[in-house]
Formats: sequence, C-alpha cells, structure tokens
Amino acid sequence: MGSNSLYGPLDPALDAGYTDAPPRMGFFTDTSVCIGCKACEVACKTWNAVPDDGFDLLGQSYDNTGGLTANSWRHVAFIEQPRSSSGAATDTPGAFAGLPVGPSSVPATNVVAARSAPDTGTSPGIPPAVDALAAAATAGTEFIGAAPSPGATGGCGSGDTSGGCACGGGSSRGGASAAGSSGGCGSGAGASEGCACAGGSSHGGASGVGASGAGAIGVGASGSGEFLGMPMTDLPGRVNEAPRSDFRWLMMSNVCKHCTHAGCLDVCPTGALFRTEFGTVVVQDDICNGCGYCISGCPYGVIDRREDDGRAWKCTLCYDRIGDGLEPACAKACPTESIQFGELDELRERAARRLETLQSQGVAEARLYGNDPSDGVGGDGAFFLLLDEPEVYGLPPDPHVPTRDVVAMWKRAGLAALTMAATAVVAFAGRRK
Amino acid sequence: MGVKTWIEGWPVYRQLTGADPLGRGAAAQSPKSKALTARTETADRVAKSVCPYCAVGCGQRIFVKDEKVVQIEGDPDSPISRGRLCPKGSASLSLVTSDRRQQKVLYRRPYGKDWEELDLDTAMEMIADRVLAARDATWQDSDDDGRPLNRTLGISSLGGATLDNEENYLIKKLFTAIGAIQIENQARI
Amino acid sequence: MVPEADFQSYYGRPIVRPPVWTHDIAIYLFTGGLAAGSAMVAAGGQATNDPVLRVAGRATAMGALGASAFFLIKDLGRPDRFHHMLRVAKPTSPMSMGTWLLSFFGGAAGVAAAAEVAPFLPDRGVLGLARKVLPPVGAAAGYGAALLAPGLATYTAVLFSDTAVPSWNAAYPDLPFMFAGSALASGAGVGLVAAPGRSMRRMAVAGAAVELAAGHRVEHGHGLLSEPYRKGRPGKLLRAARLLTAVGAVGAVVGHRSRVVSALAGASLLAGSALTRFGVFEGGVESAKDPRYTVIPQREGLNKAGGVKVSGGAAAPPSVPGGPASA
Amino acid sequence: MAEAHPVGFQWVVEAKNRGAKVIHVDPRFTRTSALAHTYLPVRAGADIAFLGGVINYILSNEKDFREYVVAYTNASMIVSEDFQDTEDLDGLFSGYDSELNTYDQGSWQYAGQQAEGQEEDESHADRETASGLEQESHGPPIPADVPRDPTLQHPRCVYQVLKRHYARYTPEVVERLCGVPQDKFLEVCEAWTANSGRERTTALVYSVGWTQHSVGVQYIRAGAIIQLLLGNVGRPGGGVMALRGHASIQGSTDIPTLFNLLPGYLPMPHFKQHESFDQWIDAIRHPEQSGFWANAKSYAVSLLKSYWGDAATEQNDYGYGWMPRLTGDHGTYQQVLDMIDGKIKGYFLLGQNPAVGSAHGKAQRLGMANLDWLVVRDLFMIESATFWKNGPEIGTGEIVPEECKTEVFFMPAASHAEKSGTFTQTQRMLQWREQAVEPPGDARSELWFFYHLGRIIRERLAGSARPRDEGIRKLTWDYELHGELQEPSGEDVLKEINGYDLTTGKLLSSFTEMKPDGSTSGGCWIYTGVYKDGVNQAARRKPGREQNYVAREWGWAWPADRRTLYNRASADPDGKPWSERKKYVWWDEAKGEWVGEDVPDFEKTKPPSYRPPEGASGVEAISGDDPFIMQGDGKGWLYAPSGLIDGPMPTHYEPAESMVRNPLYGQQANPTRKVYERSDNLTNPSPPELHSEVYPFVFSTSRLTEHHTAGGMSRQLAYLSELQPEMFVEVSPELAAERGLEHLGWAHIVTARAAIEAKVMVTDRLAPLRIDGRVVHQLWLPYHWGSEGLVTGDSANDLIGITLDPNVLIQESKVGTCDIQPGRRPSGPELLTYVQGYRDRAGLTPGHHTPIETPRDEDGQQ
Repeated sequence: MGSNSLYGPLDPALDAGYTDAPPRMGFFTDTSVCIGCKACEVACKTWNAVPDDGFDLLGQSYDNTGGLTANSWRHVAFIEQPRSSSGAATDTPGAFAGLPVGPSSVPATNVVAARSAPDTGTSPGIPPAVDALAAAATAGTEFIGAAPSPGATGGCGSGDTSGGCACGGGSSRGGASAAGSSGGCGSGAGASEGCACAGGSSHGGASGVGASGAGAIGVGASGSGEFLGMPMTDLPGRVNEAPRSDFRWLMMSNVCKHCTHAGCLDVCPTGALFRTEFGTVVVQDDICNGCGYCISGCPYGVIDRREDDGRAWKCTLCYDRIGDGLEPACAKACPTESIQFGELDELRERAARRLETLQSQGVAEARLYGNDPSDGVGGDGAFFLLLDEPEVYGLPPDPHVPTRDVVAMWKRAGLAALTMAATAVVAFAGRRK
Repeated sequence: MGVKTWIEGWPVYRQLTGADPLGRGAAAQSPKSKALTARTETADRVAKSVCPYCAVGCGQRIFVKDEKVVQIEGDPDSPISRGRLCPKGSASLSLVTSDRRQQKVLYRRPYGKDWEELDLDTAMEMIADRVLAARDATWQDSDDDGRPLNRTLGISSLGGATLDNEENYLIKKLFTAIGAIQIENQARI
Repeated sequence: MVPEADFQSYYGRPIVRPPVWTHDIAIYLFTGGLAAGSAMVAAGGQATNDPVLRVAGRATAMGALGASAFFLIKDLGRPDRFHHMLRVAKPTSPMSMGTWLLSFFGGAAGVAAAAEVAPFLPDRGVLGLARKVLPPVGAAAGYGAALLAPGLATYTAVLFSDTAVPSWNAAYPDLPFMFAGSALASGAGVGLVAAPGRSMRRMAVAGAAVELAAGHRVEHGHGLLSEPYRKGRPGKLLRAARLLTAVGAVGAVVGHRSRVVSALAGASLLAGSALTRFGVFEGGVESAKDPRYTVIPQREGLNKAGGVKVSGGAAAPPSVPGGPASA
Repeated sequence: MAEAHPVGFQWVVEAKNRGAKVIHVDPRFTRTSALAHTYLPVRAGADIAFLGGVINYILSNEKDFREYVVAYTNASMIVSEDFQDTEDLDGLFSGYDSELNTYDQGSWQYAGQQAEGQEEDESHADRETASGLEQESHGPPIPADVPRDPTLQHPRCVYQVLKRHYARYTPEVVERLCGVPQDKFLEVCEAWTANSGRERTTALVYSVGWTQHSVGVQYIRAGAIIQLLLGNVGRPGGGVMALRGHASIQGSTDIPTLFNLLPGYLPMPHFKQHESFDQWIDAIRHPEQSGFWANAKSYAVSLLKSYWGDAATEQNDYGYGWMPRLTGDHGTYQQVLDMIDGKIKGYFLLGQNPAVGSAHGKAQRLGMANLDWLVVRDLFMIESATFWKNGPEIGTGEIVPEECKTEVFFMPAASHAEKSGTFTQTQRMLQWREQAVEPPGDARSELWFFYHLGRIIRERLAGSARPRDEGIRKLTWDYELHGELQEPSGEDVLKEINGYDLTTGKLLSSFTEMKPDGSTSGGCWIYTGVYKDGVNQAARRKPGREQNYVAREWGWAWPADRRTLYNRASADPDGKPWSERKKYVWWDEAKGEWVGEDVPDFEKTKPPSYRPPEGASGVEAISGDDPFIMQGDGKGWLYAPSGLIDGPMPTHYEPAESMVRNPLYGQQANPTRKVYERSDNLTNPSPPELHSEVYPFVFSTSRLTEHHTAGGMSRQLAYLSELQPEMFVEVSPELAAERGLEHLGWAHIVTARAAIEAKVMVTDRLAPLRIDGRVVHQLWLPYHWGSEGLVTGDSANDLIGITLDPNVLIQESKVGTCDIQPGRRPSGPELLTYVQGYRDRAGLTPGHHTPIETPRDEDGQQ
C-alpha cells in the first residue's frame, strides 16, 4: 500500500492501491519541434469521438480551439512574439530586420483576440478575458511593465512616459544594437509621438506606418496612438515603438497533466475520476454525475463539462489504448515527435538530455515544466519543454494541488465548528425554562 | 447478483478492505473502465492503405469491425511516415464515415430548382446516352485538308489527381477510344 | 492613468477555470448553513424546553436541508446520478464528506422534524406506537443533528477552499469561521423571527461577530487574492452582507423589546448570511476568471524561492517585474 | 512544408536535430519558418531574381562543384554563335517572333546544331499542347555530339553564357527586386554553397505553388541549375524536391488524365505533327538520339497493344488510326472558356472542384452553367455541383436557376478505403491500397463508373458499322469483376499497365523487355516492373525499420524501382563515391557492376570507362560517365538548348500582374506567356501600362495545414473545419494601418475579376518590402473556402485571372495584384457594379489590350 500522501514525490499508482502496477506512463511534449499542425487535436478527437468545439475564428494567431475543454483534449497554442530567443536553434532572429516596418501589431491583435468568446459547447469553456489588456502581455517583455531593463530590450528608452524606441541599421536585431548603430533616436515625449530614425534601412516609428504607403495610394501618416485603428488606446502605455525585427512563433500542444497529485481526482465526490494502474488520471463516463467540482479542483484549468451531456471530460491518456500496449492517438499522430509517450522515468531522462542539447545550442529560454516530482503537484505525468515562461502558454507558473492543504483546511474547519458549537452552548447557557 | 457481489462492488467497501483507503484508484474503478479495450484490438481485419490527401503518401491502417470502418491511423511500418499523420490524415475516419457524405445519386434536371433522387442504373444509362449524343453532335472526322481528327470537342473531363492510377488509366483509355481529348486534371492547375 | 499589464498570459484568458457552478451553489451554501444553525437552535430549544424555538428550528433545519439538497442536485450535470455521491467516501473530497454529512444530518434532522408530528398521530396501532416512540427518538435525533451541524456549516468552507480558485484557496484559514459565524447568525435569525430571546440575541451577536471578524480577514488578509472580495459585484455583495449582519446584530440587541424589531433583525441576519455566501462565491469566480490572480501570486512565490522552480530555466530570470498587488 | 506536408516535415526536423541548417524563403512567415534557422521574406513572383542571384554568387565566386559540373553537366558545351541573350536584347532571347509571341529556337542550339532547334510555329504548337510536360520522364531531343571546352573558358561555352546571363543578378539587384536585405541573401548563398560539394549535399524543396506562375517552369529550372552547379543532383540528401499536393497527382501525370499526354509521357497525336504513325514514333524517339528514349517505338506500340489487343496489328499501325488528334490548346482553361462560348456539351468532374479550386472561379461557374450536362463524382456535395443553386452568381443574378439549362448528375464516389488501387506519391512511388469495406449506398469507385460506362457505350455501339466507332468496339475492355457490385479488379488493370509478353502471357519485369513488333503490351512503360515476377510490387510492405534508409522493399518507384533518379551522379566519373559520407551508388570493379543502396539508375554492367563507338545511338550512345541517361546528351542541363518555350535560361520577368516595372529588362513579363484576351478574363494593368495603382498590392494564396485544396475533403469535416473555421486574409500591421483594417474585422479584396470578403488577420508574420525604391505590401489568402460545407466563405481563386505558363499551360495563381478595403463587399448586382468601378478606373475598357511584348518606346530601358 502506498503512503496515501497528499503532497510531494510519490508513485501514484502504488498509492492508489495498485500493488502490482506497470511503470507510470506519460507524455513529454517538446515544444521546440512543434509545428502547430494540430494533428494531435484531430487524432485525439477521432479516437475518442470527442465532439467539435464550435466553428469560431478567435484571432489568436492560428489557434481557433482556444484552450483545453471538454470538447478539446489536446489544444495547440500559438503565440506570435516580436522577439527572438537567445539562441538561434529555435527561431529566426532578425526575420524582418531591415524591412520598411513599423512596430509590432501583437499587443493590439492580442487585445482583440482576447475578447473573442467561442461557443465550445462546454461550460465553463473558454471565457473571454476579463482584462483584455493583459492579453497584450503575451507578446513578451517589451510590452509590459516598467521600462525595459538596460540591455534586455535595449534601445534608447526615453524613460517613463511612453517607453523607449529603438532603431538601427539594416541588420540590427530589434533594438538591441541600436545604441551602437547609426540609427538616431528621438525621445518619445508623449504617447502619440513615435521616434525618429536616421540611417540604415529601417523605418522609424513615427513615420513608419504612414510612409509605408509610398508609391501606393497615399494615406496620411497615422501616429502610433491610433495604430491599426484598433484599440491601441487600450494598451498599456509602454508599448515598444521600435520597428519590429525579430520574430518567433511559439507553438505548443497542451494536454491534461495527469498530475501525481491530481486536484480533480482528489475532490471528485463520486470516484468517477480515478487513478489508473499507469498512474494516469481518468474520468469514468459511466460514473460522473457532473457535479463540476473537478473543474475547480484543477490548478491547470484542464477539465471542463459538456453542456449537452452534463459530464466532465478530459484527456484519458487513451486509457483504452495504453491498456492494450498502444500509444495514445495524439502521440502516435504527431509528425515531428513533439509529443512523446512512454514510461515517465525514461521520458524525464530524455527531456533532460534534450534540454541540455538545446541549452548547449544557446537556447537559454528552454526549460522543462512539470517534470519536477517535488513541485506543487508532485510532478506532471504529462510535462513539457517550453521556450518561454509557462504563463505565456496559458500554464500556471507554479501550481499546487489544492488538496496539499486539505488537512489544514479540515483542521481549520474543525476549529470553526468547535467555535460554533461552543458559541451555541454559551448562547443557551443559563437559560432553562 | 448476490448481496456479497453487490457489496463488493461498492467502492466504499473496497476502500475499507483494499489497498486504496482514500478511494482514489483501484477502489473507485468501475467495471466498465476495467473492461476497456482499444477498438483497434477487437477489429475483424486491418486494411493497409495510403492517406488520400496530399502526395506525401503516408501509410494508413484501416480497422474494420462488422464491415464498418472503426478507425484509421498511421501505419508505423511506412518508411515515409513512420505511423504519423497530419490533421487531415488523422481526420480520415470522419472523411470515410461522415454522415454528410452523399450516398444517393442526385439529379438536377434542366432549369430545375432542386435535386431529385435517381436510381444508379438509370443514371448510368442516361449518362451513356448523353455521352454518345454529345459525341455524335460534335464529331470531327478530319480537318479541312483531310487530315484525320477522329475526335469530339463536345465532352470535357477534369479530375484524376485524387484517383488511383488504375482509374486514371481506364478514364484515359475510354475517353481516347471515344475520341474525347479534353481530359484534364489538377496537374494542370 | 493607463493601466499596466504586470504579468503575462495566453491572450488574457483564465488559467484556472472559473467554477462551473451557478448561484444554486451559493444558495446551497446558505441553506446548508441555515440548516445547521437552525438545528442548533432547535437543540437549544430542546435543551431549554423552548418548544417554539425547537419547532421552528427543526422545521427550518428540515426545510433548509431539503432546499440545500435540491440546489445541490439541481446543479449537477447529471442529477439522475446524484446517488453516485455515495459510491465512495473520500476525505480529500469535501463534497464527498459533505454529502455523507448531509445524509446523516438529513436523517437526524428528518427524524427530529418528524417527531414534531407525533402529537397529531392517532393513539393506536402502528401510528400509535410511533406517537409514543417518536418524541424520545426525535430528541435524540435533534441532538444528533445539532452535533453534526457545525460540520455541516463549516465543511462548505473547505469545499470552496479545496479548489484551485485562487481567492477561495488562499482564504482557507478564515472561510470556515466566516461560514460558521454566518450559520450561527442565520440560525439566530430564524430564532429571532420565531421566538426572540436572550439566547438568540447572544447567538446573533456572537455569530455576527465571528462572521465579520473572519470576513475581514478574508477581504484583507490575503494580499492580491483578497482583492476580488473587495472589487466589483462581490465587493458590493460583501459590503451589503456586512451591513445587514451588523444591523441584524445591533437590532437584535437594541430592539429586544420589540417583536417586530427582533424579527426584522432576524431577517437582516438571514439576508446578511445569504449575501455573504453570494459574495464569497462570486469573489472566487472573479479570481478564477482573471489570470492575474493565478500568475502573480505564483510568480511571487517563485521569486521568493529565489529563482525559477521550472527547472532548467536558470539562465532566464522571470521576465515579469515582480510587482505585487500593484494593479 | 510544415504547413502543407507536415508528415514529410518530420524528416526536416530530424535533419535539423542532426545539425542541418534550415532556410525558409517565403512571402509570409509560416509554420515552416517557425522551425527554420533563417527566414527570408520575399516578394511573390520574384523567385528567379532570387535564384539567379544565387547562381551569380556561385559563378562569380567559383563556388561550383567543378569536377561534377565539368563531367556531368553541359557546362562545357559550346553554344551557337547566333545566340543572343536577354542581356543583349533587353529581356528577349534571340529568335523572338512578335506575331506569335514565341521563339525560333534555332539560335539557342549548341554550335553546329542550329538546324535542330524548333521554329516558331513548332514552338507555338508546342506551347498550345504543353509539350514541355513530356519531359517529365525524359529530356527533350538533342544530339549527343557537340563541341565542348572542358576548361570552361570558351566565351560561348554554357558556363560562360550562364555567367554572363546572371552577372546582373547581384545581391543589390536581389534586394531591389525581392526585398531581401543583402546580408541575409548572402547568408543563404554562403550556407548553400558551403553545404554542397563532395562531403555534403543540400536539398532544395519547393511546394508546387512554384508551378503556378507565368514563368513557373523556369522557376524550377533555376533551382535545378543551382543544384547542378553545386553537385546536388543524383546524390543522397540533394535534389530538387517537389511537394505535390494530391494523393496521386504524380500518378495522374504518369498515367495522365491530361489532354496532351498518353501514359508514360508519350505525346497525344497532333493532327499536323503526328499525322502518321511513323511521324508520331519518330517525333518521340528522334532516331539519331542517345538515351533510353530511342526505344520509344517499343513503348508506344506496347501501349497501343494494351488499348486494342489483337486488333492492333502491324498492318493497321497498331490502331494508331483510331487515336483522336490534337489541333492546339485543349487545356482545362481553354475548355472553360469554350463552355462559356457554348462549344462544349458535357463535362465530367472527378474528385475535382473547379468552382473553388481553379483560377477564375466565376469563369468556371459560368462555364458549367452553360453546359448541356454535367457529371460530378465526389464524396461530398461540392460547389461545382451546386453553382446553379447557391453559387455567388445566384446573388449577382448572373445565373438564374430557372434559366440555367445544365443537367447535373451527382454521383457519389467511393472513398480511398472502399476501393483498392495505387497512388503514386510525390517521390514517384506507387503504393497499393487494400480495400477495407464496400462503398456505402450508390457510392462507387471511378474504376466501376468508367468500366461500366464503357461497357454500356460498347453495348450501344456493338452493332455499329461507322468507322468512328471502330476504336471503341475493338477496345480491350474485359476486366475481372468482383462481388455484388461488379467492381472491376484493380489488380487486373495494374497488370495491363505493367504489360505482358504476349507470346508467353507472362508479365513483363522491365520496360527494357518491351518490343516494337507488337509482341508485348504495356499500358504505361515507365510503370513496367510494378508487377515484376508476377508480384504486385506496389503492395510491398516490409517495415521501414527493418530496412536501410532507402527502404527499397516498400512500394515501388518508377522507373525500374529507382528511388533517387540519376543516382549514377552519386559516384565520380570513375565510379567511386564522391565521399564516404555521401556514398550511394558506385562501380564495383570486382563484380563488374554498379552496386549501392539503391537500384542504379544506369545500365548495371556498363563500366565508367565505357565510351560509345562512333555513330552509336540510343542506349549504346550513353557514355559510362553520363549519369543523365534520359537526356539526349547524358548531361544535366544548365542551359536548355531546346525543350523550353520561353528561353534556354531562366530570366526574371515580372508576374503578368505586377505594380513593379521590371527593373532588369524592357520586357516586363514573360514574352511567351499564354493569354486569353477576352472581356471576361481581364488582367490588372502592370507598368508600363497606366493605372496599376488601382490594384496597388501584391497577393498570394496557399494552403493551410488544416484544410485541403478546395475544401471538399476538409470543410465537410467538423474536426478540420473547427480548426480553421473562416475565410481570412493575412495583412501586415503596416498595410492594416494604411487601409484601416481591424483584426477580426471584415475586409474585401478586389481584382479585375472579382471582389471577395474575408476576416482580417493582422499579423507580424507579413511585412512590407522595399522593392526598387518603393514600399510594396503583400497580403495572403488561403484558397479553401466556398459556399458548401460546414464552414463557408468566399473563394480566393475568384480573384485570379487566366494567364498561363507557356511550357505546361498552368495558370499564374500564386501572385497577382489587388486592392483591399475595410468592410464587407457589396452583395447582389451591386457587386458587379463595384468591380466594374475598379475596372473603369484601371482603364480596362472593352477595347483594352495588354501587349505581351512590352512596347519599348513608352518606357524604354529603365
């Protein structure tokens, strides 16, 4: 019998009463080779007869699924970023360097996309952002927070009111080399002012957009404040006005994490959610009564309820397939082996090697997510190699299973109950008719 | 079902007596879950096939149960695709089994406003009639200088890139024999 | 001032899912608390030989419990499978524990309520036997229910806390007290309406005090994660709840001579208790809808831990300026 | 590649993981770019400028693989002194005929061979019949014996001619024309050349959008020249790889459903050029020529024997007299225009959806609306079957159901799972598919449909005495039938394609066994061997992991199961591998034969030292160090003295629609492009014509991973439709700002043909370019949408007009000019008025004429 631990490293199958359990199985999703083809989504749906999630154009780059729902057990996230990795192995630095471009549209399009509300046929499904502005931050650090730290996004940041601008010669990458290049900088004094650039073949912010119409039908120069005719006015004040140069397109196939300590499973009152002998977490559709507790129990926002049938659904890690020695449908279909299925221990070793390789190639942002058995959920059965912060992909940066504190919670509840009882006794004390 | 079986089937009982006191694993498993098996394993037969979408030529395995296709997935043996499929290839099962597929011959008569159903054999006879009539109406034996033409320009055909070689062969053979030369396919597009 | 996005997210969409539950669950929480409070009032009435309190308490407990069960089942995706709740008994699942608790409490409260029918039964026959047996059994059941009542009132706090909903989870040390106080206050509210008296005034004041004190900690003690309880609709609801509870408590004391004022105070307490549940419910929902409440506290935790727990990214410091609850 | 061929892309990822550098050049940043090391945005339609720049880099820096180039290419051949380059003639080669807009190719020939070249009327006929396609399996005719200068110093040797031709394609010019910054361009040149040579090879992969240009064939030629110069042809890891887009589009060219070809790239008889059987045979084999083409008569006669069996005899020229004859262009676009003109009565659509998938959607639909009858065979209801009901012209009033006479038969088709047969994939590999289940309802295979249609027709004509019916009556049409549905046996047909020795009844094992005397049959000579040893070789399924990387025991590739063509080039002239690392096929002196990983694409026992005797022809004339055995001279052609309508060397011409004046030459666009000048096929003006600013932006179209072609197999499926649910247009932030386009808002796009609407996707993945001193905006559209299916939308192909490449008659649909405006397009008849308004402003009046040869007096040389 296992330790029935609620937290920390653990063999979950053993803990769940499988005395003779096979090795724990899981996914390692290596986003550095994901091509965003969505074969995983389709293969999963085909095998598991998952309904469609609606036909909504979301404007989230090429992501029209929106997220994991009861009707999408794999979800490919697409993130367009006007920046480059530190290493050249995973993206194309300077993709637009030297072209007559203005600033990035990513913050503005993100804001628009964040407001789209798909009808996924599930509940809660994919709610629109309550704070669309926050969506702009997906773009990366240039668009958020305080003035860029020196050397990071560089350029000649003009300080506190409207953020910096940077321009450089033809091949400068972003603004990074601007200070040393021939490009001059104006100081953006106000939000509607851009900056001027001299030299190189790049285009400055202020003149950039309007001037690009040269030779075509002339349209007046539009200041960055009204950029795109889109709700740029909504945007955080500190939008990088530098002409875009670097670009990368992150893609990542998200899935249920099959946590070692699974919030959904722990809180399920019917036992519909259960731990399999492979250490995976599965909802039993013949048991689930749709109480919805699991939905709030999941620190990753994975599990969801179908509106038409009232039950909760999520990735089963193809329990029926792996029971027969097959690999899950998504991993089998994945053309580039971005999704790898196997024994978790082996996958963790493989992932460590892959991380080492990438880092030796200079991809400093590469990091593993969910592979650490000492994290808040005891490690994920499905873990990832990411190229940016987890939250950029819609993953919580440091999740913990709510049940971690359930003993303390019961204790507090017990204390409160005692207080309540005592109060009642006191209230009635000394009164007897 | 005896009371004993019934009691033993109650997960709470299994929690109390088994190795899963918290009821999160073995104790909570339903009989249905326990009996799950992949439908590919129970298929009557497997056909080795090739994906019908692009020209990469990924291998597919088509699983058949009770004369119905129950699953299509990549063929791991294929040196081209190694068992993998793209989203389109992965959607092949619904391509084949979709209830949106047309299964009846439909006919729109001249100036008609809607489809009508038509018997397959009748349709074949009608098409043969029309081919022969069009051919006769537009037949060219020779040009003005007496050079043979042996053809009709009254019939056209477009398609073939999604078809089998054997099919293209018969199409070209038949049309050539009846003198129809305006045979084209996606390779021109 | 232009607001700042001080964290990153995926198109601003929630990371954890907002609860699928509707307001039924808030009502369920209130009625559960009410049932608990009323059962205690009933037991108090029993113990102090106050039949009005006893009857009112038992009746309300039974009624509230029925409503509670109704709303719980109504909120299920598959109500026909309600009984699956009794398939397992999982201490990790407050809903499982709660269902068992609710079942036992329901049995006890049901018997206690049924005992009130005894005087109206015929003297003979089976029913006559019942007429004789019921009162003592009902008394035992009434005490039993009262014994279970504090659990019933507070487990719902664990129900909320044992989730990934950021503001519920963070508030776990205080929510049980808030709910316990609220349950007491609502029970006292029933008592004040039915049979105002010293014990009910005491209970009202004590309940309200516990509720308000714990509520204050919920609304202020958890940094950024207390914010959703103060902003927007949840903020309004909780402010109203606070006011009603306070008014109820004061009214109970000040208006003890007036039956009407006492009743109004009771009603005010009941309303306050209900609004508390609605406010807490909605506060949690809001915290789940906005990814900032998931990301920023977790980031802070990571930063405090001195780096990135996400392994391998040592070279990449968190790109979010560690601005805490600055927004 | 990652976009449209994701599973193929696994090999790129694998190569990348092993250290390969991946470079992606595309007008827009795609999913392929996302995984590339280097991405270069370019202007659509300027590819030859880019590739020419690479050629110039190679030649001016002498980065070519000299040993390979001298031995295996025609670099050393001396070109006729009459030849004049585009450099001399401002964008035209010598021999241009301004009347026919085509070339007398005499001056393009090698020295001393001038008489061999095609004259302009022949070239004209070749253009009309897209005869360039015949060269899929073999080179154009050329004599073997030409003067050479192995030092490559002779001013008229191909190497020097090439060098002069491309001297102007400097990095500055590339930047000016393509918008690619010079440093990035040079990075590509350096990477490409550094990774080629003895030890390394570089693969060039293109998607067949390259073919959809008015200079499409020359795009691919330009790529091939680079690969030849760098020694990347016939070697592992090299090549020019076409990513074709349909399951058997290669097969449907090999065994063509094309008007101008017969199986195995034999030409359809032309009424003038091939009036007699002997003329036809000689036109194919060129009696004095070297190479395998010399055996053409065996292939041709075997085909006729497969068609007409015993009725094909030496006396009746094996039935040649029954063959129909071409008189000119009978291509799909000519057909459509003929439909509009009422010349065509009936039309079969076989798994093809021209209303969405072909250029100029409106012309397609109006053509179909003017037929007597139309047969549509498909899996799902497609736009081409419902144009009379809900096509866009219903809204505009151009098609009125009550007035549309076309009789339509919708015949449900069997899916790939419901029939057995072979697909030929993009690497020429045939793979046999087993039938899984019977087709549902009335659904039938094409094999069934055409067999039974043929059966009925033959029954009707059985008693006919008319000469015109003789060919159909004598046709061999007796295939094994199976099952309740009476499905013809695909194996039986494949055997007929493979061919038999008619004296023994045995299946042939190789096309070398074919005879010119009628004693063998074979329906497609290049497929002979697919039934080698009586075994269906295409059905071979030895798992890849149990074989080496060539995996020869999986499927079967034509010709003769060779997986890499011209693989003799993987060894040096002496037959030794160029390097251990790139070892593939080599001469084993001890065994006295060619050995290696693949089937040698060479006579197995012909030693490297073999030199043909004086006066040899045919196979005998192929030297032991001539790897390109299908070419008349055994050489890879850097310079094409014949076979191409539009010039011996790729030259940058602007697309037929461009807002840029060709900065290199006075000649604006391809001077031999095929045009159909009619009021229903207008072309947007390009400089030096006036008003090109009315359509000021460049657009390109292509596929999304999530959809397939015209959507018939994807927009009907929920699992694909949900992934890309709406028609959209991608624009750069800069263009969005200029036109006031909002992300997720509506926009409409206008050309001289149509206006369509789409949702706007503003994305950094597109960027304006600086072209010749001005900013050029490009926008991009997927072309998958139409009016049927789960998700519907306007069709991008409606925007495109019909202008064709002269060599193969494929339309220019990957680049055009347009305007884009915010908001939805007008609907109803107002849409026509709206489009007309643009035409009026662009000066596209009824009498408008776009000169093919650019008048030089207006603009002169720039």
